[in-house]
Amino acid sequence: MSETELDQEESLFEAPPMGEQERMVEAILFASAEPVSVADMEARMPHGSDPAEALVHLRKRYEGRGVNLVRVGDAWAIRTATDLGYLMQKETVETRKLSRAAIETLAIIAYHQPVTRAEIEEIRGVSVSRGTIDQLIEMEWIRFGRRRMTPGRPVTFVVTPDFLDHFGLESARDLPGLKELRSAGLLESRPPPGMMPGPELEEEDETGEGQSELFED
Amino acid sequence: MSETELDQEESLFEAPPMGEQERMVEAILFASAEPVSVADMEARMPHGSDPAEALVHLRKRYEGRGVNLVRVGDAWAIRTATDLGYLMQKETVETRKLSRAAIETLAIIAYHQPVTRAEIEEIRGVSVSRGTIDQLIEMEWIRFGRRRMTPGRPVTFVVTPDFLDHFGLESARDLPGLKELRSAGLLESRPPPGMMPGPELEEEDETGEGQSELFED
Amino acid sequence: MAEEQQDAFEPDVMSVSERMAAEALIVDVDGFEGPLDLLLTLSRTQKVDLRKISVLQLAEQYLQFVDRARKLRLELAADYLVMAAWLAFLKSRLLLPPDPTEEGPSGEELAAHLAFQLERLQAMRDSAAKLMARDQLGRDFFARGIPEDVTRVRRVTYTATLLDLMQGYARIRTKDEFRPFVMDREAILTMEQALERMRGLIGFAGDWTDLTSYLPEGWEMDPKKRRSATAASFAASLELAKAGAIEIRQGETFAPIQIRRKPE
Repeated sequence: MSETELDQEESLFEAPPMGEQERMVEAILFASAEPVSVADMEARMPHGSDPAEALVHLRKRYEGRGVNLVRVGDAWAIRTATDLGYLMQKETVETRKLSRAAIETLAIIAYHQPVTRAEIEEIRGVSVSRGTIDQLIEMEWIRFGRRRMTPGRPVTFVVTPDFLDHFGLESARDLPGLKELRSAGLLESRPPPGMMPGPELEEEDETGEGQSELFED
Repeated sequence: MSETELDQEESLFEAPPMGEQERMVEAILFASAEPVSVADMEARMPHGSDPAEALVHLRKRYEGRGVNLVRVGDAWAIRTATDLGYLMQKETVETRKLSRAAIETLAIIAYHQPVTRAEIEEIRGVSVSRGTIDQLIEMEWIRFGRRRMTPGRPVTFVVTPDFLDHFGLESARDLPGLKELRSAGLLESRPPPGMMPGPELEEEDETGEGQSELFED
Repeated sequence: MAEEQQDAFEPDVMSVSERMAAEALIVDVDGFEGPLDLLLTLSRTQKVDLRKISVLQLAEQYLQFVDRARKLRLELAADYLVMAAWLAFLKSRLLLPPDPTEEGPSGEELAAHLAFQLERLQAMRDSAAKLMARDQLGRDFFARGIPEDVTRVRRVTYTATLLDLMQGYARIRTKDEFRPFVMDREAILTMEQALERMRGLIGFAGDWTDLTSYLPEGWEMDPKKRRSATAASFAASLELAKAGAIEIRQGETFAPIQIRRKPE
């Protein structure tokens, strides 16, 4: 179309008032399945419309509202205000009992902290799956402690304040010892002949430092 | 929940200011292509929120704009203003062309609901093909209502919120000309005097309570 | 339409428009949705309020139509004929004075109901048209084009009690196959142990010495122990080399690995 023709058309069809154009842009952006470019809007709106200007007004109108006008590449779209994203989620909470493997691992960490994965495996007598450790970390019941100053510098695990909170303990030291477990009937049988394994015996020194580590950071 | 409990909870959790609630309702409605019920909004908003009130404010805000807040049954939706439909040719969805029989059946269900198949046939004077009912159910414009408590316990049909949404009706009470039809007695199901040709009427008149039933469940 | 069938109409004196209307009805017979639809169409020719319609006249028109249609050997569905029979009955009732001994509804009652049925059908057709003329979703007004669906987040929280924890610990500690974990190291030399051992010994090894000579006494006899001790000692020697305490060399592939204290 030549320029003179355009001019003629413009004089023939007067562009709608800006307020109307704003309404149009609003409706187009709302109903479109994709962000819409200014050129696209212009093609759809009555001749002589200025969607770019209408967008400026509309954008201002949506400032601070529940939805905002956002630019996506060279196109525009209406989107939920970022601070309200949580409304688009429906959370269902399901409570499940911790698996036996996880409880045992957790218990070992609580009684022996700081403890390496290899040590946990040694105590449990079976390997500890990564998932179990990850799950406990995700629950924020355990976290990484200091690395052992031994070859390979293995990471250690310690329990967290969240853990103490959940189990109603002031500190991991409040966990009942083996003797108490036994007298409470939780530890039925005989002590293994010859020796009494447990944190008291072999990690006496480390336990002290482990406990303090809990509250250092 | 008892009232005292509610009061207690309300004092525990302060509801967000109304302006914020309006933003939330705005975001929720913009995000959904389907109407959202007030109960659904309430469940998603912070405790103590009053979406019904926020809706009143929001509806006013969108008056005369390119998109409007519309009521669909007991739910709400944002829809483009009807005068701007011409801008949305790209978004127009070709609905399956309905046969005359389907359109008439739909109208009869809407105006006479809950209505049994026998009643539809009595009004149209011909049997209703299964395909017609199936098509309307598939389009989710009609659904099964309660069974009639009459011999044979026939199923009834009622229109759905989708139907209201599609035709821009707040409720089935807003069907065009409903009042006139009722006052002219044309929505009554008059039993034929003695023998009449055509499908036999087997049910009692329940039309009166019919329209209200739509909002019960 | 065949010539001879057309002849059937010839004896009747009909205006052109009447004949066209009649033909239209006959041609469209399959287009009618049943007798009631046909009656409604016929009643329109009376151009009066459906409530004031002359049912008698309507019945006559219907019967004429059916008659003509049959003359044309047009197959008429049974319900058209049932309606014809009923209308004939209605006609007789309307024409004859009411018989007080006869049971059942009067002709007027039957006629009124037919008028009601026609009016109701017409009303539903008008309503259907009004409904379809409304602004429709997806045609005249539109829903959100980019809906942001509500994502359902299922959060699983795990829980355990202190009792679970203690029972778990007790369970491990009282396992039948339980052996204290220090004793577990019977056939295993840990790297820490090897390291400790080598740290003590390395001071005395000024010259190149086979790594195998660092294995603890007795460990080289048992294959299981030898494997563990060799691996541990090798790892420990790497650790020591890294720390700059020793040097390592190997003459060729598979040749003995030798270490010595790093000269100061």
